[in-house]
Amino acid sequence: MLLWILQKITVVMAQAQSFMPTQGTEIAKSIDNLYAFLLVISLVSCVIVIGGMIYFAIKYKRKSENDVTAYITHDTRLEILWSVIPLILFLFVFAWGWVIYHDMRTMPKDALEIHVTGKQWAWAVEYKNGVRSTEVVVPVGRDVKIILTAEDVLHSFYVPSFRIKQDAVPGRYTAVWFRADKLGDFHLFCTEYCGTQHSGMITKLRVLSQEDFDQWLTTESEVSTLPMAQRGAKIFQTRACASCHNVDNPAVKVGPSMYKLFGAENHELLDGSKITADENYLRESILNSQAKIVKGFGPRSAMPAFQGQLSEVEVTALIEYIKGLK
Amino acid sequence: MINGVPVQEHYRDASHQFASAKEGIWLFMATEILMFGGLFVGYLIFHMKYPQMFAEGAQFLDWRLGFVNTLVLIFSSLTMALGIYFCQINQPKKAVWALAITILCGAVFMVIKYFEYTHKFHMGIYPGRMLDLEMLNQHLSSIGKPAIASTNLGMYFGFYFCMSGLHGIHVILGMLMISWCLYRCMRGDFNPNYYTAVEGVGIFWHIIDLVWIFLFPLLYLVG
Amino acid sequence: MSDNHNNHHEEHHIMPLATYYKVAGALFLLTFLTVGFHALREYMGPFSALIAFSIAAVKAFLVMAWFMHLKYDKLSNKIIFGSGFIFLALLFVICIMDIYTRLNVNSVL
Amino acid sequence: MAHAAHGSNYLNAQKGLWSWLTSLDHKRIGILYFISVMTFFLLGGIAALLLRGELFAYNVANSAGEMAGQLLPSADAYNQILTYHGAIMVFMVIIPGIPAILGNIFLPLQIGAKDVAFPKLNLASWYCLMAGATLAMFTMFSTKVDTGWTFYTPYSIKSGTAVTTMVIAAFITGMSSILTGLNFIVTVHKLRCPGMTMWRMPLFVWALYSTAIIQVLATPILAITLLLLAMERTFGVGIFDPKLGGDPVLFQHFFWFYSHPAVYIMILPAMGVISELITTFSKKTIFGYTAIAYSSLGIAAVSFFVWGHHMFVSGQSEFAGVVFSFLTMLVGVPTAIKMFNWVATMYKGSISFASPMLFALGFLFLFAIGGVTGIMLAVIPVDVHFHDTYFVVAHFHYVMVGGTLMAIMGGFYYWFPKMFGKMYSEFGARMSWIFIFIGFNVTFFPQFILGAMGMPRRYFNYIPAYEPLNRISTVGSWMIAVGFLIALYTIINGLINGAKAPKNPWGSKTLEWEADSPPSVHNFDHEPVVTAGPYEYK
Ligand code: HEA
Ligand code: HEA
Ligand code: HEC
Ligand code: CUA
Ligand SMILES: [Cu+2]
Repeated sequence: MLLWILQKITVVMAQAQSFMPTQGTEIAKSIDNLYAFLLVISLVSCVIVIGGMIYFAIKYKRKSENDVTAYITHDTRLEILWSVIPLILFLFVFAWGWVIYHDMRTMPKDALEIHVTGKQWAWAVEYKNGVRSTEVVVPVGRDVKIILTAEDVLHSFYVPSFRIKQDAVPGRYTAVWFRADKLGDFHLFCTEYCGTQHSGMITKLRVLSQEDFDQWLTTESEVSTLPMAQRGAKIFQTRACASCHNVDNPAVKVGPSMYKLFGAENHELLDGSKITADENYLRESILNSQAKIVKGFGPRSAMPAFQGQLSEVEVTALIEYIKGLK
Repeated sequence: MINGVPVQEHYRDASHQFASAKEGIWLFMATEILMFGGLFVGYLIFHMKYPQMFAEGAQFLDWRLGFVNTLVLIFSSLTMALGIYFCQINQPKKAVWALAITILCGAVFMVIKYFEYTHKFHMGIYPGRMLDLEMLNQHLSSIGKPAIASTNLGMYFGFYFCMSGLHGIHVILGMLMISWCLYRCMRGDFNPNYYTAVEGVGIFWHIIDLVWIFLFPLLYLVG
Repeated sequence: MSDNHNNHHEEHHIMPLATYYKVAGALFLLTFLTVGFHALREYMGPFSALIAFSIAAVKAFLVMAWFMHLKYDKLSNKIIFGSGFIFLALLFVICIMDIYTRLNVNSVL
Repeated sequence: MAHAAHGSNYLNAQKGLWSWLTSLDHKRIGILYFISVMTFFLLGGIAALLLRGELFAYNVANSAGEMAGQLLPSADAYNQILTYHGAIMVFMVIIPGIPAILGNIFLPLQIGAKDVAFPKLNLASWYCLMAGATLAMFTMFSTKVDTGWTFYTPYSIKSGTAVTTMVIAAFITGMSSILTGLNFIVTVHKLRCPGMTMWRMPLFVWALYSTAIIQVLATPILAITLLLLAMERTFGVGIFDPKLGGDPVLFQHFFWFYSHPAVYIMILPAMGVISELITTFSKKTIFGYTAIAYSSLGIAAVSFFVWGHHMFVSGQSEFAGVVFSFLTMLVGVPTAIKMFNWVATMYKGSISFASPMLFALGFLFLFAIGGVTGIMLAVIPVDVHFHDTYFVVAHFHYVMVGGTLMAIMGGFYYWFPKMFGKMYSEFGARMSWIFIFIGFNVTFFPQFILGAMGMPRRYFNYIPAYEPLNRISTVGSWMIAVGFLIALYTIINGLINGAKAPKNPWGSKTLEWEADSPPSVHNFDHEPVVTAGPYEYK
């Protein structure tokens, strides 16, 4: 019997590890151990309850309509037993969970801080030196602290392989930390429902070696020295314009395509008027999208207003880029 | 009919029916308390968070009007209780008078509320986002007071209008129900053994009073 | 039946008229008191709110006990009505507990 | 009462649609609820099939860069159907489900009463449900709603859809729930027949009583929360809107203050049904009557203290999280007590495998799994991984469908002869059980694994790695649908062609079986007098 249980336990442990995603951090391992323990006690209690039920159901199957049954009303010892044992188990897993949770929530002191902002429907990642990105890139083996907030609605920052998750709440900051153990790319999901493209709000968390990371950071910060249109292209990616606008074909994504937009005459708006898509129009469309809404969209533009979000230089670079989409 | 009480079939006798009805009424009152209470909880939490803003908001409420309204409601509570009392001692005529005065008090309360509301609208004070801060500041400077410092004054008035609005709706509902009691009283439905409706509506009316007793210091006097 | 013995006396308790007037008088008085203290709020500082709400609580008690006849009502009805307040307090206490124990992002616990 | 002519019963005492729509008879109102709730269930179920159909495969962007679905035209359509599925199932199916249908009909019968305390309120509460449902359905034909059933702010404030209408609809169905609860509490307190002491009440009545307490004390907070949300949308009050200085986490506190107790509104009556079924079909007195009765009250009380376990990663404080995790552990204990007592009841019984019992056994099986996964979710670091993934979806379907819905079906087959005076085809009932039970596991067990793998919920589209398990799950949902189709057929066929039911086909001991099948308008010819507990199988 004991052997059988032990065997079961190992099987469950192995199973648990194989269904959970790769363990990208130390914490992930300790959580998985707790999870495996929970699986085991759950399995045992289910075996007792369900097994007992099946056993009794077969053993005491009705033989005839006039079967005589035992008259047992209660047994206080049993009642106490099956209240106290689960209670002890529950309190035990609670305490174990508390210990791990304490580690998860104790922010490391000299962590690399990265600001991540959720907005419909992309993550905006910003490093201390001003580099912006749509992916989270971190060095391996180093404490990283993500400072989260959101621009519009709730989002949630979830990296399954690291077993971390934290809501990004507009109007305040929340934080998570982790120390990646493994190199590679990991999925980063948004797990708080945030509207149409909630399921598209997926990006990568890339773990690089320290050298690669440093190099990445420098190359990214050199973007500012690129030619204008190329810089615009970069911004178009990092500010997630690309999540709503196509650039190489005229199909509508969430918003209208930018392809061959510049210079279009008789560009029709929602109110029926026609304009020419010149620099000033583009500028207004980007900074205050509500002002002029393209025909077929609205009545409210789904596009966030970028007034105050983009610097003058960035807007100009974007326009320069859009101009070149022919 | 047993002793002038229309006892429904599933009840044993009149007092059985009365006790059941009474319990139902109290359960309903507990839900009323919880519902209003949710607003109070929100109010207290944000009052702790933005004491300054709440103080700024409260200055626009005229405590004298609130005070008068408190007196009106307390008086109406008294007349309501008397209405029940007169039913109990089988004096329906007096009960009708008491109920009528109660309705009148409710009406006075609502009229005062109406003036309070319109006065606020006049200054540009609306709930929440609709609050017109510019207009309000203009008004303030015209009477030589400093402009509003908080940016989310709308929240205070959101609470103000939600709480007093929900309360006002209850007052109107209460008045309608008292009118119904009054009509039945005039018709001679009630007697010392049977006045469940008046009793129930009475408790409802006192709940309204109860809520106002807390609303008055909360909204008008927190400055 | 559970409540077989509900005596008539309890069900249709009739209070003397004078009690109503006394209670109403007390309520009016307390209202004036509230306003009176409000006028003195400069001197009382933080206590003024406390006083205002204590007075309100007393008034509420008066209304509940006498106007709503709760004083003479069954225990079960008192419990029912009271539970409304208790669960409200629960909501309040736990929300406040959360809000005031939120740590700032730089906390190392 | 003599005026009930021979053969006259509550079904045929009066005729015509109007006599039904104005009936104050608790049994007729129960039937009204039955028809409407089952209709809503079909709607919600069809929505579920659409969701599962969409998730059958992941989508790839087409050449134009658009992301059209496999089945549904757009992500928006998916989100809307998801919202209707959740809102319909929760507010209109499973919360009114057992109390308003089975409870309405059998609570008075089981305590030997002629009716519920307030028949008019009872009818009013049905009209409230219908009004709320109509309003909710109405939004389907206007701008639809896409917030998910939880209406989290600020999304629900910003969403350009008919959230306000939907919220008011939920408010009205909430009133219906309050009225039912209020009615039941007074009925249990005041209308028990002579000899029926509290400790002789059937456990189903105890369960409904505990449920009613939650309904009365929790629903008002939902009401005010929804009203505030409506105000937020119309006036921008700012209480829940961070842009105006409000606190979206506070909304979640308010919402779950109701919605966690609400999950026990869903399960407690189901547990009551299971207590009835297990004793009847084991032909044996219940093991631990008092323990089960007290645990119902215990669950009702503790359920108010645990709501924050839905908010472990929401940005509530760590301290609050730990407190809630601790309290949540406590609520598992009374549930465990019930489970063990049921199994112990079967010991040395005479166990019949009639279809109601199959559903009861199915309940024990599925609810045990749903419950233990609930405990896993209550452990904070584990929940951090599982929160808002399919693990949670699997958990709550195991408890709501595997638990409550199984009990509804079981209870329905059990009481069908009493409700309609007819027998249904046992074969059909068993077939429906087989399909529902197996289909259910095929649908939702893979979702535990999907959750462990990290698939977030409310996802219109997913990464390729999740596809195989999603396929299995979708196929399972078709099996459930077949099961319910069979059940539907069995019920309708039983209504039309069923043999006449005897007074007490299962040999039960509770009071309702002493009334005729179907009962007369006044339930009992003579007021029953009770001298012993409810399950005296000696
Ligand atoms: C019928 C409804 C129902 C019921 C009864 C339960 C019961 C429980 N639920 Fe569940 N739950 C939901 C419906 C329900 N839940 C819903 C709808 C959601 C999601 C809402 C949403 O976000 O949309 C949810 C979500 C949910 C979460 C949040 C997950 C998340 O979003 O991150 C948590 C976390 O603690 C939780 C916990 C529990 C617990 C501890 C129980 C306990 O009561 C279970 C107790 C039962 C047992 C423990 C089993 C029987 C006992 C034994 C077999 C004995 C031995 C057992 C052991 C030793 C382990 N539930
Ligand atoms: C009582 C509650 C209840 C019930 C019974 C169900 C029943 C089902 N649910 Fe649901 N579900 C919820 C409550 C419930 N659900 C809630 C609260 C959510 C969360 C919503 C949110 O996130 O906001 C959810 C979410 C949810 C999701 C997650 C979606 C997502 O997060 O993206 C999924 C996916 O698989 C799902 C599937 C199913 C299925 C397959 C069934 C099946 O069991 C249904 C079986 C029933 C039928 C199939 C109907 C009977 C059919 C017929 C008789 C024949 C049909 C006829 C034709 C086809 C013409 N549900
Ligand atoms: C949430 C989705 C979304 C994002 C992100 C977004 N847009 Fe838009 N955009 C739209 C929609 C929808 C419209 C059409 C409605 C309108 O005119 O406002 C639009 C319109 C436009 C137009 C006018 C197009 C025309 O045909 O006249 C321009 C230019 C534009 N966007 C540029 C940008 C740039 C640059 C960014 C990033 C900095 C961006 N958009 C980010 C959704 C988005
Ligand atoms: Cu962002 Cu979901
Ligand atoms: Cu819960």
